[in-house]
Amino acid sequence: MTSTTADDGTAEADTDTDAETDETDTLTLVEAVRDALYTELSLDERVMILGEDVGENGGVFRATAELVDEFSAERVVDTPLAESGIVGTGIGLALSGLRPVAELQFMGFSYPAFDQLVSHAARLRSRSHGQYSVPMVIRMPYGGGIRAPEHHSESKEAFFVHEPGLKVAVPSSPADAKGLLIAAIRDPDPVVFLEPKLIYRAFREDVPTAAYEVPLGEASVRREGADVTVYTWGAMIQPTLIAADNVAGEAGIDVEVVDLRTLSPLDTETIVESFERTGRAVIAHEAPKTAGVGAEIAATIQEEALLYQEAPIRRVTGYDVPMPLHELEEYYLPQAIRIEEAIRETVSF
Amino acid sequence: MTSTTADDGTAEADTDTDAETDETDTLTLVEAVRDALYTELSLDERVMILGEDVGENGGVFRATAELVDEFSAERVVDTPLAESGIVGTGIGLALSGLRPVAELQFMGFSYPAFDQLVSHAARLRSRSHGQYSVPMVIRMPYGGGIRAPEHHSESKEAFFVHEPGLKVAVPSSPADAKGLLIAAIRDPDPVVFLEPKLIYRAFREDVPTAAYEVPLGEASVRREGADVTVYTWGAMIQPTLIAADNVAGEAGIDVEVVDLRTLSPLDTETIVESFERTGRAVIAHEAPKTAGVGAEIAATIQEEALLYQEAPIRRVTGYDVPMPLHELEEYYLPQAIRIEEAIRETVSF
Amino acid sequence: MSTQNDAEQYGHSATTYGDDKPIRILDTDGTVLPDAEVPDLSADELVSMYEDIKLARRFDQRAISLQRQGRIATYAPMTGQEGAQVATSYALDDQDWLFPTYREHAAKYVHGMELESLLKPLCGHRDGYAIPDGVPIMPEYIPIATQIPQATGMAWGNRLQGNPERAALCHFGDGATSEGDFHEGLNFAGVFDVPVVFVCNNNQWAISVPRDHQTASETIAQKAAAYGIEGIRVDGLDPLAMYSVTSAALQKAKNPAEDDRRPTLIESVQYRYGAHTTADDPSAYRDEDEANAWREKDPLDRLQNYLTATDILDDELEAEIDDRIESRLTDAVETVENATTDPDSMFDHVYAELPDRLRNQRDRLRALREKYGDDAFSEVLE
Amino acid sequence: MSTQNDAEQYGHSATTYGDDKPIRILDTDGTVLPDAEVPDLSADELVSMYEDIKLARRFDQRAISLQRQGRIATYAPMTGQEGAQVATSYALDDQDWLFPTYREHAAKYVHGMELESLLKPLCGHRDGYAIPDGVPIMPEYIPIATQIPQATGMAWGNRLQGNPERAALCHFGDGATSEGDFHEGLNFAGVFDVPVVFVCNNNQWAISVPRDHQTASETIAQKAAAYGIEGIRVDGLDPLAMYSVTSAALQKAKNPAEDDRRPTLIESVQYRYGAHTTADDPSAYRDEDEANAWREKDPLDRLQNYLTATDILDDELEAEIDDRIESRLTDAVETVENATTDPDSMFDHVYAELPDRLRNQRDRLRALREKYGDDAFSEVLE
Ligand SMILES: Cc1ncc(C[n+]2csc(CCOP(=O)(O)OP(=O)(O)O)c2C)c(N)n1
Ligand SMILES: Cc1ncc(C[n+]2csc(CCOP(=O)(O)OP(=O)(O)O)c2C)c(N)n1
Ligand SMILES: [Mg+2]
Ligand SMILES: [Mg+2]
Repeated sequence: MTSTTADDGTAEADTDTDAETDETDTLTLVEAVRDALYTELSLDERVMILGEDVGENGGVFRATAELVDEFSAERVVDTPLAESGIVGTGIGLALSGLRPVAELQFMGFSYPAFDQLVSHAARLRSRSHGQYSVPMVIRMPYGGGIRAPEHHSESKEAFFVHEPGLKVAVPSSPADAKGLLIAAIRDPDPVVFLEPKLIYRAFREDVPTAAYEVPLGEASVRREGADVTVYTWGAMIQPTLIAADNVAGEAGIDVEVVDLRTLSPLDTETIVESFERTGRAVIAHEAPKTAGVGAEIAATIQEEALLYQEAPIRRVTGYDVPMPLHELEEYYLPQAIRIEEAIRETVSF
Repeated sequence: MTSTTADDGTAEADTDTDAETDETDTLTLVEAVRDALYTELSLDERVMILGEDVGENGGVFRATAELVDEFSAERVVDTPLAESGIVGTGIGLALSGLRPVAELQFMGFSYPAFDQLVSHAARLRSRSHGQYSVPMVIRMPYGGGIRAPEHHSESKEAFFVHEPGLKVAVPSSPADAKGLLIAAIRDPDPVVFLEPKLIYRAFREDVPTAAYEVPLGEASVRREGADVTVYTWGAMIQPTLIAADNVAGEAGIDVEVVDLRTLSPLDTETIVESFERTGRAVIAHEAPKTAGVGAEIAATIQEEALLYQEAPIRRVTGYDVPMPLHELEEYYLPQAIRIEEAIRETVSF
Repeated sequence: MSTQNDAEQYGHSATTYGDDKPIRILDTDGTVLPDAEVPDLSADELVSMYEDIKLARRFDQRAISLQRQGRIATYAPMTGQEGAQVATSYALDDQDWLFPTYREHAAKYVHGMELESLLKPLCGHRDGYAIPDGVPIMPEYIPIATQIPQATGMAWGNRLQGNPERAALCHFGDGATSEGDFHEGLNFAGVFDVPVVFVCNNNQWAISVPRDHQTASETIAQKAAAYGIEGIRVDGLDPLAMYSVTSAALQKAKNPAEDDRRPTLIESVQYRYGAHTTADDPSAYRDEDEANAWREKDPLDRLQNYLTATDILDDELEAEIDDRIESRLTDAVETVENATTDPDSMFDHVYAELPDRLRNQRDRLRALREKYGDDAFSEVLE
Repeated sequence: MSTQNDAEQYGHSATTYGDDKPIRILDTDGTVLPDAEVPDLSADELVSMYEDIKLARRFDQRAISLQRQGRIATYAPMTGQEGAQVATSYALDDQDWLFPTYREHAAKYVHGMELESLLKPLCGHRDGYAIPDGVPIMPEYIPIATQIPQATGMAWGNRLQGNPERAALCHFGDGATSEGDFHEGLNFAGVFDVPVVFVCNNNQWAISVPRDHQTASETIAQKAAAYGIEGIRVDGLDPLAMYSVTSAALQKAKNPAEDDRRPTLIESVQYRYGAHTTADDPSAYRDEDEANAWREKDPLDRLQNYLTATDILDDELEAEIDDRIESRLTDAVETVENATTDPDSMFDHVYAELPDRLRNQRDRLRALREKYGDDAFSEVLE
C-alpha cells in the first residue's frame, strides 16, 4: 500500500480523488485544514464542527475561520470550556447520525477528554458488536517549536496509538492535510487528527480545490534512497529532508524518507518494504523516546525483517523530560543535526 | 542493578531492608499490599490513604481492610466518586507535606484522572525547577483473568511509562508487593503502582513482617537460563514460568525469566545484560501489542545489543482489540501455550 | 404517612424536609395521597407495569442465585429500585433513547431488550453488550457518569437534525454526581437546551459511601440550578410518581413552553435494598435496620395494594402473572447458557474494516488453536 | 450610580439584578456607597495597594510592548482585573497558599514574587516557573481548572496537619467553571470542609466565548449551592469590596463560626479590557463599546478618586509612585533579558534523582553540542 510522491510533498498522483477539475489553490497547511472542513461541510450536511473558540473567533489558529458565517452557528459550534464535554457530546452527536469534527485547542488539553476517547469513542463499535459506531474526528494541533508556554507543545501520539479502535493520522503537507482530513471525516471510525502546528504556515503548496481523500493507513515515501530509511511524520519531515540532503551532499549517503502519515493503523507493509531495501533505519519523532511510537516501529522492523538488518535502528526523539520552555526547545526537538548524526552512525555501523 | 532471586519468587536476599528481626508472615499479594500500607501508616504519620470505598469497606479488594479502624478516618479517607478529584486533591495533599497513597478502584477508571497525573503529578517538580514535588503513590489493580466486566481488566501501563516524571512499578509476588510499595511510598516522586489482581490471592509466600524496600528501577531475574530470555511482569510471570518449565522438559530449552518489576524507569542494564548472555528474547505482556511497553524493550535491545541478537524478538501480548468479555479472556491473555510457542520459534530461528 | 423517619431518609437532614419533600402519589401503604393526581394509565397498562416490576424482582433473585452457583459473573442487583426503572421506561416513547448503567436491567427490558440480552454480558459472551436492531438503548455504562455527556450529545444531535421530539433519558447514581462528566454533561445540556432527562437514581449509597459523604449539597436536585435547568425530587419507590414526573419532564424536553428549558434533572430518592453487586458485602458498612425502614415503602407492595384496592388485580391474575414470569425467566436462562462465542469474534467490530495487523493477530491465534486445540487455552491463568 | 446598564453587565439578565447584585463599596466614581463599610486599612496600606495596582497596569503595558518587539513570548494581559488581583492578595496572610492561573501576575507579585519571576517564563528560561524559597505560590496553571482540586488538597492537607489557619486561595476564570475539575474540586472542598477560598475571576469572556454561552446558570456564585458552600458576588472592579469579601472568606475558612462551612466561592464580576493574550484579536468576536462601558468603572481610577478625595493621595506622592514603578520595571526587564539557560538543565528536576536513561540522553546531547557547536541547534525548525 505504498504511495510514492514527489519530493515537493504533494500527494496528488495516487490518491483517491473525487476531483472533477484540475483546479488547485496554493495553501498553507492550516488553510488546507480549513479547506477540508469547508469542503465536507458543503458536501455533507451531517458534518458539524464543535470546540472552544471555533465559531466567531475562527479557532485560535484560524483553522475554522469564517466557517460559522458560511454554515451557521448550529454547524460550527462554540462549546463551553470542557474537553470531556466536547468529546462526550461529540460521541452522542455521532451516535445520533451526525459527523462531528471536534477541535481540542492543543494536544496538551486533550487529557481531560482521555476517558471519553479511550473508554468510549474507541470502543463503542466493539462493545455494541458493530451496532453503533462513532464516526467522529478529534482534531488537535500538536508539537513544539512555536515558542509556546508549557502544555502547548505536546506530542504524545503514542497514547492514542496504543488504544485499539482509534485511528491516528498526521499530515506533513498541505495536500496531505486536506486529503487525510477528508478521509478522516468520511471514515466510519473515530480518528484522532494531529496537526503539526510548527508547519501550519511554514510553506504553501498546490492543493486541489475539489474534494479528495488521502487514504488512512498508507505511508508515503517522501524521498527515495538506497542506504538508510528515516521514518518520521508531521513537522519532523522538514528537518529530516534537510538532514537527508546534507548527508547526501557531504557524505554521499542516499537516504529514503518515509512519512508515516497514519500512525494507527500503522502501514507495516511500507515500513518493512523500505527497510528490506535499505537494511538500516533511523526514526525521528518529537515525543519522548521511551514508549514512543518509534519503539513500535523499531520493534516491528526487527520482528519482520531481522535478516535484512545491518545496524541498530536509532531513534532521534524528544528527550524523556517534560517539554522545556521555549529557550531550550530547539535542543529538545529533533533537529537536522541530530538526525544527520544518527544517519551517519547507522550507516557506518 | 540486577537482583537475582530464587524461583519461588521471594526477593529477600538482596533488598534493602529495615528489618530487625527475621520474622515473616505468609501472605497473599493483596495482603502484602495491605501490610505495606499498614507498615507505612504506622511508621510515618505523613502517610495517608484516599480513594473510593477504602474506609469502612476496606477497599473492593480488601487491600485497605480495617485500616480505617486502626488509623482513623482522617488518615484512611473515603472520597467522593471522582478520580480527577482524588488525584488532584492528592497532589495538593502531597504538596502540603503529606504522603498520600491514592487508590483508583481499577486501572480502567484511572482515565478521568489522566490529566492530573500526566500534566501535574508528573511535572510539578520539573515545572517548579525542583522547588515542589509530588511524593504520592497512585495504586491501581490492573489486568485481566478474573471474569470481570468491561473496563475492569485494563492493562495500559504504557500510558504511564510514556510520561516523563512518573515512575511505574508492578509487583509479581507478595514479597515484592510489600517491598516495592514501601519503596514507592518513600519515593520523593509520584509512583503509579500497578497491582496484578489476577494473582491477588493466587498464592502465598513468606513476607518479612518488618519494613523493607525493594528498590524501584531494578529488575529481577526470576529464573536463570542460557538460551532465551523472557521479559515480563505482574501476573504474566506465572504463565511464563510454566512455559519455561514446559519447554525445558519437552525440548531442553533453557529459559531465563526477567521480571521487570519497575516499568519506569526501565532497568536497561539488566535487560541488556541478560540478552547479551542469551541472544534471544520473548516479551510477554497483557496490554495490546501495538505501542505497548514490549515495543520499548525490543527497540532498546536491538539498539544496545544488536550484535548479540540471533533471532527476532517476539512479543506475546494482548491483541489490538478491547479486552473481550470473560468468555474469551483466556484467548486474549498471554497463556503459557502462546509463550511456549514464541520461545520455540525464537530458539529455532 | 409521612413520618419524621421519612424526612430523615429522604432529606439531607430533617430540617430540609419541608422544601425538598419528594413528590409522591401513592402513600407508603398504596393509598393515593390527598391532592395527588394519579397518572392517566389504563388498567391494562397498570397491570403490565406491575408485572414488569414483579418480573424485575424475580430476575434479580434469579440472577443472584445463578451468580452464587458460578453460572454467571458479578451481577448488580436492583431490588427496591425496579419500580422507578420500570416507571421511567413506561414514560418513554418507543423512539426515545435510553442510556443505562450496569444496574438498569428492568429499564432496558421495558424499553425493548429481551431478557436474554440482559443475561448475555453476565455469561461473558463476546456479543454480550450487543443491542438488537431498532432498539434505541445504549450498551450499559460501567465507567461512572461517562454516559451523561453522551446522552446530552444524542439529544442535541436529534434536535439539530430536526427531531427534538426524540428525547434521551439518562440514568446514573448518586455517586455519579461527583464526577466531572456529570457537571460537563448537564452544563452542555443547559447551554444547548437539548431534549434530555437526567434521572439520578439516588439509592443513598455508592458502594460503601453514603449519600451525605458524596456531597455537602442538601439535595441532588438542587444541583440543577448550577446549569440553569429544572431539578425535581421524586419518591423513587412510588412508581406512579416516577411515571408522572418522568412523563412531564419528557414532554417538556420535546415541547417546552415559552420560558421552559428542555432538560430536567430528576432526583429519584430510593434505596438499594441489597448489595452493590454480588461481589459486595453491605454488612461491612451499613446497618440492616436502615434497609428495613426503606423496605416498608416497597414499590411492588405499594402498587399491589393500590391495584388490589382498586379491583384491578386479584389472586387469579396474580397467579397468571407469576406463571408467565417464571417461564420467561427459565427460557431466557436456558437460551443464554447454551450460547458460545467464537474466539475469532474478538477481532470483529474493532474497526469497520479489519486492519492488517489485526488480521495477522487473528490468523496467528487461529493457527495456534488448530495446532494445540482449544484446551491448551483453558489452563488456569494464575 | 447603579444604572440599568450596570445591571446588564453584572447579571446574566437585567431581571436578576435585584438578588444577585454584586457587593460594592466604592461607587464607580470612587465615592463610598451609603451603608457600605470601608475596610480597616491604614492610609499607608491603601497607598501601597494603589501603587501595586498601578504597577500592575504598567507591567501589563510594558509586557505587551516587549511581546510586540519579539522580546518575550505570548503574554496574558490583566488590565481591568488588577484591582481584584491586588486586593485578594492583600487579604492573604503571608503563609497562605496562592494558586494562580497564567493571568494572575499582580496577585503573585503582591504575595511575594519578584517582577523578575513574572517575566522569566515569558523569556522561556528553563527555570521560568521556578518559585523562590519560602514563597507559598504555585507555578501558574495553564491547563484550565486543574489547580482547583489541588488547592482543595493543599487546604485539606493543612487542616489535617493541624494548620487550618493556613488557607489556600485559588484563582480561575469564568470559562474554568465548565470543566469537570471545577466541580470535583469544589465538591471535595464541601465534603471535607477545608480552608479554601475559590475566586472566580469572571471577566465575561473565555477567549471568544461570552459568559452567557459558558453556562445557563444565572450567576456563577449560585453554583456554590451544588456543593453546600457559600457563594458570593462581588464587584471585581472595586478593590475595597474585593478586599473586604476575600478577607471575610479567608477568616471564615480559618475560623468558621459554629454553622459555617469553611469554603467560599467568590464570583468577582469583572472584565478583560484587552485581548485574551497577545496572540488574540478581540475585534474578531466582541464589540469595543462593551469594553468601554466597563472602563467607566475602572479600579485604578476609582481608588485614585477615593484616595484623592480623602486626601491620602496628592500629585507629589503620585509622581514618587510613578518613578518607583518605572525604575523597578526597567531593572526587572534588564535582569531577565540578560539571563540564559544551560541546555543540560532540561534534564534536571524531572525526578529527584537522574535515571540512567536520562543521563545517557543528557550526555549524548552534550557530546553533540561539543562536536557541532550550539549554532547547529539554532537552525530554523520549520
Ligand atoms: C469512573 C469509575 N470509577 C469507579 C468505578 C467503580 N464503581 C462501580 S459502581 C461504583 C459506585 C457507583 O455509585 P452510584 O453512582 O451511586 O450508583 P449505584 O451503584 O449506587 O447505582 C463505583 C465506585 C467505576 N465503575 N467507574
Ligand atoms: C484544559 C484547557 N483547555 C483549553 C485551554 C486553552 N485556553 C487557554 S485560556 C482559555 C480560556 C479561559 O477562560 P477563563 O477560564 O474565563 O479565563 P480567562 O482567560 O478569561 O482569564 C482557553 C480555552 C487550556 N489552557 N486548558
Ligand atoms: Mg448509588
Ligand atoms: Mg474569563
